[in-house]
This record gives sequence, structure tokens and C-alpha cells, in this order.
Amino acid sequence: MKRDPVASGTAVRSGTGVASGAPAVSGGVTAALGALGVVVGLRAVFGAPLHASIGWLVPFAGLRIDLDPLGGAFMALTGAVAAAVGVYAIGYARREHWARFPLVMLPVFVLTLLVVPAAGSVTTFLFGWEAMALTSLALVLTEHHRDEVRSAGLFYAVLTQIGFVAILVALVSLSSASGSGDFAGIRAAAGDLGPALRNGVFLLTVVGFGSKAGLLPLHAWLPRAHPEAPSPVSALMSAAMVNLGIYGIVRIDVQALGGGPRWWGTTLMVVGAASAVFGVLQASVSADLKRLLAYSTTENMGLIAMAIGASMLLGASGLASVAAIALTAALLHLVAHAAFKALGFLAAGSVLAGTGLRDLDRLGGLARRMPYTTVLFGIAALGATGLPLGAGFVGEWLLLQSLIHTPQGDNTLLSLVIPLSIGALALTTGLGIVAMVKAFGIGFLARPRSEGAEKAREASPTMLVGMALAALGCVVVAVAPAALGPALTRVASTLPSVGGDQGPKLGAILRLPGAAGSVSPAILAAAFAVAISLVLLLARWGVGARPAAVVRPLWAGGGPALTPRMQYTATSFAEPLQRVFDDVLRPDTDVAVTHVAESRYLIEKITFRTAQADAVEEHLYWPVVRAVAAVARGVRKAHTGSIHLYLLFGTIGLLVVIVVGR
Amino acid sequence: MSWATRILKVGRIVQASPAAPARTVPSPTGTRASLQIRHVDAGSCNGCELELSGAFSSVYDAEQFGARLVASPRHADALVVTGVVTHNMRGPLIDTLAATPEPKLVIAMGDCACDGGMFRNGYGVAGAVGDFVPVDVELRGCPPTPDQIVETLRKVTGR
Amino acid sequence: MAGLLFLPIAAPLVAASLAAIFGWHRWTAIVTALSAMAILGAGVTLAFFTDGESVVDSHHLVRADALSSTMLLVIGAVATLACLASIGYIDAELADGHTSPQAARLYGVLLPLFLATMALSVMAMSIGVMWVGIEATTVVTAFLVGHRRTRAALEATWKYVIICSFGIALAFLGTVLVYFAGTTGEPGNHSLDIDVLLSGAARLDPRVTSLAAGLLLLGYGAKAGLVPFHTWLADAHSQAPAPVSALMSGVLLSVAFYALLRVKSIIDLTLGEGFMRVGLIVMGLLTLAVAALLLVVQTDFKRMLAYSSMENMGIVAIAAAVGTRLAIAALLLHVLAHGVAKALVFVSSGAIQGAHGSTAIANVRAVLARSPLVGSAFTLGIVVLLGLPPFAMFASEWGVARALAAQHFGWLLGTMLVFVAIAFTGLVRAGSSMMLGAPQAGDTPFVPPRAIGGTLILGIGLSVALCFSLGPLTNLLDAAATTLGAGR
Amino acid sequence: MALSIALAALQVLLVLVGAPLVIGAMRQVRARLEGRRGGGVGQPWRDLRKLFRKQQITPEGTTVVFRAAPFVLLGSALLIAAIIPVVSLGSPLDSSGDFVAVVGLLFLGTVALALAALDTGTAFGGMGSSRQMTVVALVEPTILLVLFTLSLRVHSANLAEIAGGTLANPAQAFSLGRVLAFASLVIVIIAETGRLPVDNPATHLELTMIHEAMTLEYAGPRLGLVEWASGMRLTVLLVLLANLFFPWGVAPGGPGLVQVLIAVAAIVAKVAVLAMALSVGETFLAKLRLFRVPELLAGSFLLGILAVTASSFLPAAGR
Amino acid sequence: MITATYTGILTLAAGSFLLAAVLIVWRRGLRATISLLAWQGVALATIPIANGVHQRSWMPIAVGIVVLALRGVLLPLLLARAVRGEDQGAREPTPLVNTTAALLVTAALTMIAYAATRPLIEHSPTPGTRAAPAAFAALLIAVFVMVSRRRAMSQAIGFLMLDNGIAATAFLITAGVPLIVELGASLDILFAMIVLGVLTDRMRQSFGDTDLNQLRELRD
Repeated sequence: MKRDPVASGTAVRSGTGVASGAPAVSGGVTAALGALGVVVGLRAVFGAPLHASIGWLVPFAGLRIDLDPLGGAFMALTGAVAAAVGVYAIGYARREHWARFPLVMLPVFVLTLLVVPAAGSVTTFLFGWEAMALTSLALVLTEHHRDEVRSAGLFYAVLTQIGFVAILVALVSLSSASGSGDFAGIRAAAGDLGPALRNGVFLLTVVGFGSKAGLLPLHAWLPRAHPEAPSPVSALMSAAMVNLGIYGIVRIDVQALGGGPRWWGTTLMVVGAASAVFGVLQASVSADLKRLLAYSTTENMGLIAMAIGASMLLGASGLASVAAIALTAALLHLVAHAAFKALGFLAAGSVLAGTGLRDLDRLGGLARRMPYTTVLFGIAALGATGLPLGAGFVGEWLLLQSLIHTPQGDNTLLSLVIPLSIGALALTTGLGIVAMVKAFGIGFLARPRSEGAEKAREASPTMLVGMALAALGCVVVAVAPAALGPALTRVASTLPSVGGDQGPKLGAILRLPGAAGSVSPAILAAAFAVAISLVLLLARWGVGARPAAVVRPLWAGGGPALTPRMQYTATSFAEPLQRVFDDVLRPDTDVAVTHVAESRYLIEKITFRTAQADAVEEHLYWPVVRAVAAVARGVRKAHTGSIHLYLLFGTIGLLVVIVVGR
Repeated sequence: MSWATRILKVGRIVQASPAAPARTVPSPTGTRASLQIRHVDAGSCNGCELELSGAFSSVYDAEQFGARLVASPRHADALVVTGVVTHNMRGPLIDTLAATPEPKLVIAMGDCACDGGMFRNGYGVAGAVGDFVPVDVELRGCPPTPDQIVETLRKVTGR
Repeated sequence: MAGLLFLPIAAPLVAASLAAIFGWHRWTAIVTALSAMAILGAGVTLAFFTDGESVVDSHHLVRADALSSTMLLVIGAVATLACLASIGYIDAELADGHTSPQAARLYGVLLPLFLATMALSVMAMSIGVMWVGIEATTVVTAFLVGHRRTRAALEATWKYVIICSFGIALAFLGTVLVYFAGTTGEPGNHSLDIDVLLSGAARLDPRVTSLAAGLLLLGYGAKAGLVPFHTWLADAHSQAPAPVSALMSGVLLSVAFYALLRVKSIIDLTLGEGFMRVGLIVMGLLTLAVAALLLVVQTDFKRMLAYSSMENMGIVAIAAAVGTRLAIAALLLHVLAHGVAKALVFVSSGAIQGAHGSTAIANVRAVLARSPLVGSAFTLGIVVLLGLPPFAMFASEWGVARALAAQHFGWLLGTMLVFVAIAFTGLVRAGSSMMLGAPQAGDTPFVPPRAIGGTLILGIGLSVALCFSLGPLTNLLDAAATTLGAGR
Repeated sequence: MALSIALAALQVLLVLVGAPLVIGAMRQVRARLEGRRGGGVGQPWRDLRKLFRKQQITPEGTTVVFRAAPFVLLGSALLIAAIIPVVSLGSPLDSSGDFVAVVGLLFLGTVALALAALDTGTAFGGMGSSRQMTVVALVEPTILLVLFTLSLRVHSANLAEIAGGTLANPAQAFSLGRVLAFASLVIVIIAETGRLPVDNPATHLELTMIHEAMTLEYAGPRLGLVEWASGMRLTVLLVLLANLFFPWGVAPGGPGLVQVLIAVAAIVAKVAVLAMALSVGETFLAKLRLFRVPELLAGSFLLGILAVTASSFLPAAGR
Repeated sequence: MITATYTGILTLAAGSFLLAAVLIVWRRGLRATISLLAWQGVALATIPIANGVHQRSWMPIAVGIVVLALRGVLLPLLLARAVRGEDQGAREPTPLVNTTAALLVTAALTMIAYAATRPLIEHSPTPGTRAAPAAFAALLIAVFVMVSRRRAMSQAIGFLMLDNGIAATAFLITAGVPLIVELGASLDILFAMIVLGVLTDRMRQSFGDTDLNQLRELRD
């Protein structure tokens, strides 16, 4: 992963002499757009919906903006991420010498991200959606001089397009069947649509939006594109863009169609659970910091999809109040994920900028050279583990609560689905802890494993400010999720099946409606502080009889001084786990033994390499690709270049016409 | 379940311990009956090791007097050093002592450790333990019996 | 008004005669470019006069309605780009000694003639004359395709002429049968006129007309690159000089399709919408499938662009099959946007070919880094062709999709989009491997000739101008759809 | 309020004082079964007292993570002691933290220690950390499944509710689901607290260590905190085991003095019994090969799944 | 002209037209083929002239004369000149389909043509229309010639036959399309043949001969 300075310099600076103020302008505009998105979005959430219609934009259709609380909430969330990323990007772009093109595309990308949730019509939505795909693709390709980036870009482009096709077919069928191109109109007419259409739309949206959210099976672009994009872009993609996949599912399946039969929710839960477990498993064995974060995105989106699925399933089973808990869980976790994933990717970007590395096996010891970044990444990682005092805790807690509160004795489907979901959720949180401990512990603690890590530079002030903003978000979600309460209630009120006053109360203590169950992150945090001070007190025991504290070299087991090479690496850290999940992960291991020249019995070095292929890719994508390629080869064989054959084609056409046409 | 019945049948294996010897060595921390020991083999013939493990076995049960073998010098109050100090083990021995937190003491166990014993003039031998680290307790014997070991430890733990 | 009607045909003819007399000079080339602009200008002017009502010239020879104006716009816009690019192209060839002054003169004559025949086709009063115009394009472009006189160019030309002539001959038979179906033996000089046929369409013999419809579909389909007569397309488009490829891919296919639309509007009145619809759907889907599949295994970038044209013609055919007002308007926008984008891509691919001496995708690397202008133009063109917003082909493809859904062609839409996605994969893969990456040893920077650079900038400008909004063009497209009888 | 806070303080105190005794008792039982005399129940307390009088050594190159971990570890254990029903169902923190939060806090401590081990940058630290995290990855799901089984009847994950529910409806206490859940929770406790056969707390062979490998660099008071915390974690888990499955004797919220006294006696008795049972079990077991540990944990996960399924499909008798 | 005679002439013309086509399939020598093509052109020209005489209109007669000049004389001459350049005995090498099979295919095509043109006859059962199947059959045979012949010149001849067939069909069923269309069409054919001729020349220069099997460089 070491960057070749020459190649990077030539390609990034090619042809453009960027003024030194340009990063500030680009980042500033991005942040300002983000802030505007927050303001407008929040206004829409709290009762100032925005309507605008521009008929002359986009031929034959026109654009239409309809910002309701649901859209507003997503817009505000996107804006918040963008604001932090924008500030960060000022320093990052300067340090990485961005060319003019990405500087221009960054705010444009944010603009498209803001347009999507504000779209009031199918046309506007798809327009924004594809524009978002295009701008993000362009940004992913910023460092296109690297082979991995191009490969990632191709994956991204193709899978996004497949997803887009699914969405397009779903939305266009929906709008033509309901006779309206506006979401409002679709919503009004949704009740009269036939079940076949509704089911088709649901499946297509799960595939299409799921691909954007990184859900199985169209997830493969995510762990490629997110790591290879420049880090501010990774942050925007992983913390804001994927959310819009969830938004699509909520907007269409939950809001417009008002939910469906039970198998809808079940399907979504299965997809979500599979994504969550698969994602976290991959994350926990991944040795690339950004790839790990990207797989963690698949994991968290899977959890959110599970929550939405649960909400749909429960809503369809007539359990509105529990459904509301599940939905709140989804929304809250969405916010939490946005906060900690943005922070995570920004911090990873700082590491990349400071060391030129993202390979955990070569990092380490950053805590001393990059203390602020380390602390900030620690906050993000804590959030991602789902442990208390972290940002991810409350969302996962709510999800678990919704599952616990599902009465199920008399319903076989629920009795099957709910326990299995709990199992998946449980496995996910367990593995999530491993992944994050690895990322933080191996990457930032211990001693540097390479020269790059040894010479790490702390992030620049604007980068730190950007990260601090995201960290603030993490802390708020972790300690005071109550702050989000009013907004979430407003959003939930726009959704049928969970509407009304049934949602969980997000006060200082989170309480569930009509059920026993509560938790209070704020009080827990306070109590934890008290507990820690108590421990500080305990630690004073015997302090008078104690010799003065000293600093000593590490205990090397009696051997000579430890070298950084002797440390555990990310790969070795994950090795036991990889062994456990050998059958699922199917790693590709390769041991190469080099003997010394003189004797076969003496070994000079042993190289152990293990590569982790994506099982879904292996068993789903490539067969399809091979099949298409085989058909294509067949078609190609039919085009031999022989003019006689070509004329024969025409003749056959002529004969067919003669036979059919008469 | 045959194990259970056997345990019941055999009952206590540990031999009766004599009264606590006088506490000749000040306990490192002033705490009675708590001594964590890190064992360092500085170049032993393994005779002492055999006896040492005997001292912690069911028959002698040094643990009943508060002594326990630990894995890291950081955890230890005392180093039990066995054998002569070979050239290769001189550095590690010094390092190990340095890694041990204060207050600490060094118990040289066996004749070799105390003065080099029968290996004194070996080509690989650097010297006795006392030549490199300050020895607080000497335990003579080649090898010392478990009884002797336990007794010495009891002098330290004071139990 | 009559003068204006003849202008699009006459102006290129003048340019052709000048080139014939004086040979290839920069000024004759500029005159040719001006004649292309004249076509564009005439298209714009006529667009103002053709809101619904068609303008008919005396002698019953040429006419113009909103559809013709739209086609003139397409021809004019792409031709302007192609003619400007020709200046740089031929000058460079002459300078390198790749071409002789005689060949350059021939090129200078045939290029405007090509424009004239296309203008004639879209403005012909009679579908017979329209056929003559389209057949003439084959004759005229034959030597343009074979301009480079290599073995490959010769082979492409031969296939082009034989296959297209075969196809287009069938269209003539179809035209004759339409004439026969309308007259019961009595000859009439105006019985092939579009307006006459439209008003008398109800009296055509249905069984004869259905045979005629099949033949016309095959015949004009051959020229439009539809299966089964598509086999000439990739060869000819890849062997022709870049500006000619641009014209052929960007407009010639559309002009042929225009003919199909014209006869479709007549036949639909006789046979109902179903007949042509089935044919167009079958041919469109087959074309789309073949093009998409060949795109993913493509190793030659000019052939890739040719197959992309086929792919788009497949989409156009499906849109025509739906035939609603929205579909036709979207189709025309598609044709316009595709024309401009293809011109851009072909002209820049010419520059790439010139710099590499090869058309193999594998031999081209890091164009964006080595020649930002050419790289940007090619990339932008590809992005437009991929149907990504904010560019016009997003709007047109979305319009087609909506029209399909509105007519309950969900399965068709789905199938179409699957192939479009396959084609997307092929284009993105090839495009990114050519454009992106870091230059390696031996990859030198290159700068296209000034005229080509100018063309590229103009093309980029046109493509960008077509994003977001069409302004008054929207009304024109709507009127054009109305002239084809697309009521809904 | 004041009463409940006092009760919470009592619980914390009880666990704080009792934890070393639990460890001591377990060692003592083991020693007796091995035919030894043993160091006595108070030995861990003596060790602790000594450790707090020893020099504090900070290894070179470690960061604040290494220094803070013992505090987080012990702090989380204290907090858990305050939340869970040790003597009374009326903890002031019961509404602030339920079973999920308790499990989370438990793992927060584990994570802190694992990070501290990585922070040292020694091979053994990384090894212990890696192994511990592997165990956590498999233990956490099992705990959540057990939690789910337990909360299924009362529809709450709040510990007082669960314990109260069992008290109110004793017939439920011995359903199939709960038995399975009990079994898997026992395995989980063994794994999480590093007891045999998962980890040998008495080993000094680094290559077989899990928990010990992580603490190799700690010395003096910090080591004391870590050891103390380990004991407390074991104790609170045993308390949970006792009071969730056999809540009899636990004082209700707002109890009288007698009730509290009974509750203290009850919990001491229950934990003593459980600790001894655990210790007896340990004596008969050899340590598993490291790579067979996951099999054991997977087994407990399976038990958990079975427990959940049993509880959700088979309505309990008292329902 | 009385109708019977007119019908007879039309039938005769159409018949010899078809016969020429069949003979072209049979014969492989290029020169003989070109003579047959000229014969076919004459037969073709007979149709509009007969029409004109029958309807007493000068226009079809004029068209007929033009057709005679172009297809009966000029184009065969052009072809003959091009063939003179062929060095290998001006003989079609073994075609892709052997002669027996080719004749069988020809028969099948003729039947298809008769089946296909039924709607035409039903629409307007004039004497000309009744003869149209023969012309249509010749058209299909021409297509077959194009598909099966390997020499470039043979394919050009096939193309000319195809056009002849279309023209014959047109003359038989409609008594001629509007003049401008007819003129344009003829001009286009002329140019197309010229183009093909030039291309054949070029091919001979760059490939050495005109075997179309060499045109397999461009492929996917």
C-alpha cells in the first residue's frame, strides 16, 4: 500500500496548477452546503416543508422538490456529515495536493447527496441518484493512477448501475401504475395497487437500494470503492451516501407502499442479517484499515436493514408500538453510524496522509506521533463496537429491545425469525468488537511497524477540526440520544404502521412505550465517571508504603530487546478468528519456504501469505460474469467476418419477413 | 466419577508442616504470607527445577504458606535463581531483576547459584548469581530438597 | 421560404462543387463546414415555422415539418463538428503523407455530398425520394469509408456497400409495394408523397402493406444498424476516418431511422400499431443484445464505439415501437444527444488513434494524463453515452423508460435495461482502462491538431449545453412527435 | 432514593470485598481436592494488599491506554455491581442500565485490557489480546442469547424485571429454555473469566495463556487493580447467574433491614455454592487446546440458540 | 395491343427473366453470367415497354428504353470490362453450395416467392401482378447468388440481379413508380455498380485476386 511518490505526484498534479486557496474554497463551499443542508433539513423536520417545482429542468419531466420530515432528516444528517467532511477536506486536499477536478467535484457530490432526499418526484429522485453515482465515481477515481482504484471504480460503476436499473424499473412501474410521478401521488394511490406489482417493487427496491447501502449480494463495490477513494470522499460515501440506500427503502417500501405482507419484513431481515454477519466477519479479518471500515459499513447497514425489516414485519403483524421501536432503532443507528463512520474514515484519512499507509500490518505506534487523531479514532472505534458509552450502543440496544418485545408464542414465523435475528445480531456485535479492537489496537497503539508509521505526522488543524465535529456527533449520540428524540418522533409520525405517539421516549432515560425496558446512556456515563473516581481512590491504597514509580524497558521474556517486528500484526491478531470461521471465509493461504543456498535443512525465511476473497463475489458474481462472457463469445463467434454469413443473416431476416408479413 | 471417589479416599496428601521458622528475611513488602516468585534458570542442570516443582506439589504445597510461582517478573516479589550463571544468561538475569518491581529480593537456590558449585570453572560459566545481582537469600544444597525450599520460602513469607 | 427549404441540400452541393474544382484546401474545407452550419441554421429557422403545420415547397419535391427540422438540427450539429474535425484530420494526413491530394479532393467532394444526401432524405416529400437519398448515402460514403485504402478499409467498404445495398434494395421493394397497395394500377406522380400517403393510408391494402412493412423495416433497419443487417456497421465505422465515423454513427443511423419513423407513421394508420411494434421490438432487442454482448468482449475502441451506436439504435427502435408522444420525443432527444456525443467520442478517438497508431484498447493508457483535452472529450462523451445525468441522454432514456412503463411494457423495459447495463459494463471497463492510469515509459503526451482541439471544445460545449434543460427544443421535439401522429 | 443509593453502595462494597474471597475460596476448594492445604480463603486479599505496596512500573513506549485500562476494567466492574440485583431489586441504576448495558460494560473492561495488552507491543500481549478477543467474539453472542431467553417471558431486559418475574412466577424457573440458557451462561462465564478448560489462571507458560498474557507487563498497584477487577468480574457474573436463575432471597426494591440481611446472606451463600461448584468442575478438567476452545464456545452458542427457540416455541407452564 | 398478347408478352418476359436468373445459378463462368445478365436486362426492359404500348402512354416506354440502355447494355458492358481484368480464366471457383443443391434451393425459393406474392395477386389480379411471382423469385435467387458466390464480381452480379428483380416486380405490379423515383433509383444502381467495380479493382490490386473469403480480417 506504499505509495510511489513519483507516480502520485505526476498524476495528481497533472496539468493543473491549483491555487493554494483552492482547497479552502472547495472545502469551505462543501462545509457551507452541508450546514445549509442541516438548516433546511431541520426546518423541514420541524414543520417548514419545502416545495419547489422546476418544470424546465430535465426534459419531459421537470424537477420537483418536496422536503418532508423524512427527507429533511436525511438531508440534515447528510449535511452534518458534509459539514465535518468539508472542514476536514481543506487540510486534507492541501496535504494531498488535490488537482482541480476533485476539488470541484467534492461540493457537487455533496449537492447531489442533498438533492436525493429532497426529491419529490421519481424523476428528480433518479436524477439526483445517478448524479450522485456519477460524482462519487469521479471522486473515487481521483487517484486513478493506482490499479486498485480503477478496478474499484469499475466494480462501483457496474454494481451501482445494476442497482440503478432495479430502482428505475421499480419506481417507473410504481409511478405509471399509480398514475403519478410524485411521491405524494404514489403514496395516495399505493393502496389500490395490485399485490404482484407491490411485491415486484419491493424486491427491486431491496436489490437496488440495498446495493447502494452495501447489502448482500450487491455489496462488493463497497469494500473496494470506499477504501480506494480519497478519505473525505470515503467518509461522505460511507457515512452519507449509503444512508440514502436506507432512505430509499424507507421512502418507498415503508412510507409510500405503507409496508407489505410479513415476508417483506422477513426478507429484509434476512438480507440485513446476512449482510451484517458477512460484513463484520470480513471486517474482523481485514488487514487494511479503510477496507475494515468499509466492511463495517456493510455490517452496520445490515443491522439497520434488519431493524427496518423488523419494523415492517412487526407492523404487518399488527404490533405497531414494537414496530416503532424497531424503526427508531434503525434511524438512531443510522445517525450513530454516520457519526462514527465519518469520524473513522476521516481519521483513517489522517493516518494515510500522515504515514502514507493504510495497511494495519505496517502501522502502529501512532498514538505518540498523532495523539489527537488517535483519540478521535478511538471515539469512532468505540462507537462502532456497540459497547455502552459508544455511539453505536443505543441503536443496537433499541433493536434488541424491539426483538425482545415481540410477542411471538402464537406466531411460527416470528418465533423462527426473531431468535435467529438475535443470533445474527449477537454474532455481529461480538465480531464487531474484535474488528475495532484490532483497528485501534494494532493500528494506533504499540510500536510502529514500518518507517512510514514511525515518521507519522499529526493531521493539520482543519483536519482535526473536521474530525472533532464528527466526534462531537459521536459523543452526542452516545451520551445524549435524547437530543435526537424530537426529530425522530417527527420522522416516525410520517410513516404509516408506526405513526402516532407510539415511539420510544428518548428522554434522559430511554423508555419503551407500554413495556418495561429502559436505559440511560447519560446516567451510565455519569455513573461510570463516579466509578472511575472511586477506583482512583482505591488505587491510593498503600500509596505511602509504595516505592516511587518508574519507567522501565519492556519485559522481553529475558531475551534481547523487543523489536517492532516481534509484535502481533493485524493478520496474526485475526488468525484465531479466521481459523474459527475457516469454512465461511475460505482464506487463501500460501506458505513459501526459502532455504539457504548451502543446505535444504536450513531455512532462510518463511513467507506466509493469506488472502481473503469475498465468498459472495466468488460464488455469485463470477459465475454470472462467466455466463455473460460465454454468451458474448457465442455472439462473437457468429460474427466471423465472412460476408456470406452476414448476407445469410439478412436472407434469413428476409425469409422471416416474407413468411410473417404476408 | 472414579476421580471423585479417589479424591475422597485419598483425602489430604500434604505432609504436616512444622511450625513456622523464624522470619529471618524481611518480607519485601511487609506483607505476611504473600510471595510471588519468578523462577530464573540461569544455567541449571535442572536438578533444582525438579525439586522446585516438588516444593509446589501436593505433598509439600508451598502455596499454603503464601508462595506462588508467577509468569512475569513484573508480578514477582522474588526471583528464585537456579544454576550457575552462564554467559548467555547473564544479561537476561540482570534484565529480569531490573524488570521486577521494588521491593524485591533474589533467592539463589542450590550450590551452583550460590557459588558456582561443581560447574564453577566450566568454560561457559560466567560466575555465581551473587557476582551479578545482589543475593538476599542463599539456599544451599545440590539440589536442595523440597523441604529445604519450603522452609526457606517460609522464612521469607513469615508463615 | 422555398429557398430556405433548398438551402440544406444546396449549400453542401455548392461546397462539393468547389472542392471538386479546386481540390482540398483549407478554405474549401471551411466552406464545407459553413455549409454544415447552414444546415444547422436552416434547421433552427425551420423549427420556428414548423410547430405542427408542415411547410411544403412547390414542385412537391421537398418539405419540412417539425420532425424534419429536428433531424436537420441533428445533422447540422454533428456535421459542423465533423467538418471542422476533417480540416485537422486531412491536413494531418496530408502532412504525414498518409493520403494523396487526389484522395483529399475526393474526400472534400464526398463529405458535403454526404451531407446533401442526408438533408435530402429528411426533407424529401416522397418516400421514394427519401429512399433515393438514403441509398445515395451508401454510394457517397463508400469511398469515404475506404478513404484510407488499406486492406481493412477495402474490406469494410465492400461489406458496407454489399450489405447495405442489399438491405436498402429491400426497402425499395417495400416502397414499391406501398405504392402498389395504395394505387390499384393507376400511376400517379404524387402517390408516394408523405402527406398523400398519410391521408390515404386507411385505403391501403393491409396484406400487401404488411409485406411492405416487413421489407421497409428490414431495409431501413439495415441502414440504421439493426439486426439482421447490422454486420456492416462495426467494420465500416471502425475503418472510416474519424470525422466520417462521427457522421455515420451520429447521424446517418438516425437519418435511416427517420425514414423508418416516416413509413411507420403511415403503416400504423393502415395496420394499427401492433405490426410495426412487434417488428421493432424484436429487432430492437436483438440489436441491443448483440451490441451489448459484443461490447463486453470488445478489444478495439472504434468497434466499441460502433457497437455503442448499435446499442443506442436498439433503444431508439424500442422507443419507436412504443410510439407514444413521450417515447418519440425522448427518441428524438436521444438521437440528438447521441449524435453530438458520438461525434465527440469519434473525433477524440481519431486523435487517440493518431497518437498510438492502433485502435486496440489494450494499447491505450492514461490518455487523461497525457492529453487532457482529448481525454476529457472522450470521457465526457462516454459519460453522456452511459446515460448519466445531468446530460441529455439521461433525460431521453428516462423518457423512454417512462413511456414503456406507461404502456405496460415492464418486461421489455427490464430486458432492455439488463442489456443496457451489460453495455454499460463494457463501455466503462474499456473507457476507464484507456483514459485512466498513470503514464508509463513510452507513453508520451500528445496534442491534437488545432482544428481537432477546437472541435472537441465545441463538442464538449454542445454536450454540456444539452444537459439539464433543452429550453425551446422541448416544444420542437413535442411538435415532431405530434407530426408522427403520436397522440398520447 | 437515598435508600436505594445506600443499597447500591452496599452492593458495590459487598462485591469489592467479596471478590477476592471468592477467588480465594475457589483456590482453596481446588487445593483441598488436590489433597493440598492451600493458602486460605484470604490469600487473594493478602496478595492484593501486597501489590498495592509495590512499585509501579510503566513499560517504556506505552501510552495512556496502558495506564488507564485497569481503571476502566475495575470501574466497569464496580458499575456493574451497582446495577445488578446483588441484594436488592431496587438499584437506582436499574432503569439506566439493563442486561444489555451490563454485558456491554463487561466487554468494555475486556476491551480496555485487550487494548492495553496491544499497547505494550510485546508478542505475548498481542497474543493474549488476540485470543481474548476471539473468545469475546464468541461469548458475546451467547450472552445475548441467554439474555434473550431470560427476557422473553417478562419482555424486558432490565435485570430487576427478570429476577422479579421469576420471583413472581416460580414455575417458570425450570423451563427447558432456562436450563439450556443456564448451561450456556456457565460456559460463557468460564470463558469470559478465563477459567479452566478455556484458560488456566494458574499457568505460567506464556504460550498457553489468554488472560495472563495480557497482564504480563502490569506490576504493583495496577496489577492489583487488574486482579481485583478480574475477581469482581467473576463475582458479578456468578451473582447474575445466581440471581437471574434463582432469585430467591433477593430483597425487593425499598427493603427493610431484615430483608437486606437475608439477601446478603442469601447471595453470599449462593455465590459460595456456585464458586465451589465451578472450582470442583475445574479440578476435573484439563485445559483445552487453544483451537478447540471455539468448539466449546460454539457449543454454548448453540445451546443459547436452542434455549431461545425452546422458550419461544414452548410456552412456559405458568403462562 | 390486345390483352391476350399483352399478357403473353408479360408472361414471356417474366419467364425469361426468371430463366436467366436460374441459369446464372447454374453457370459458373463469369462471361456467360454477364451475357445472361444482359438477357435479363432486356427481358426487364420489355415489361415497361409492353406496359406503355398497352396503356398507350409514352412515359413507361421511355423508362423502358432507359432501362434497356442501362441494364441491358451499359451495366453488362461495364461488368464485362471489369471481368476482362480477371486473370484466372474468369471462372467462379467452387461456390459455397454445389450446383445440384443450388438448383434445389432455387426451386424452393421460387415456391416461396409464389407463396409470398399471393396477397399481391389478391389485391389486384392484373396480368402484370400474375407475372410478379416470377420476378420475385428472381429476386430471391439473386439473394442466393450473393450468399453463395465467392468471387467479388459474382456478388456484384448478384446485386444487379437483385435490383433487376425489384425493378421487374415494380414494373409488373405498378406499371412503374413515379419517374423521379425511378430515375433516382437507376442512378443509384449505376453508381453502386461503379463503386463495386472500383472496389473490385482495388481489391485485385491489394489482395491479388477477388476471392471474398479473404475478407475476414475485420471481425470481433
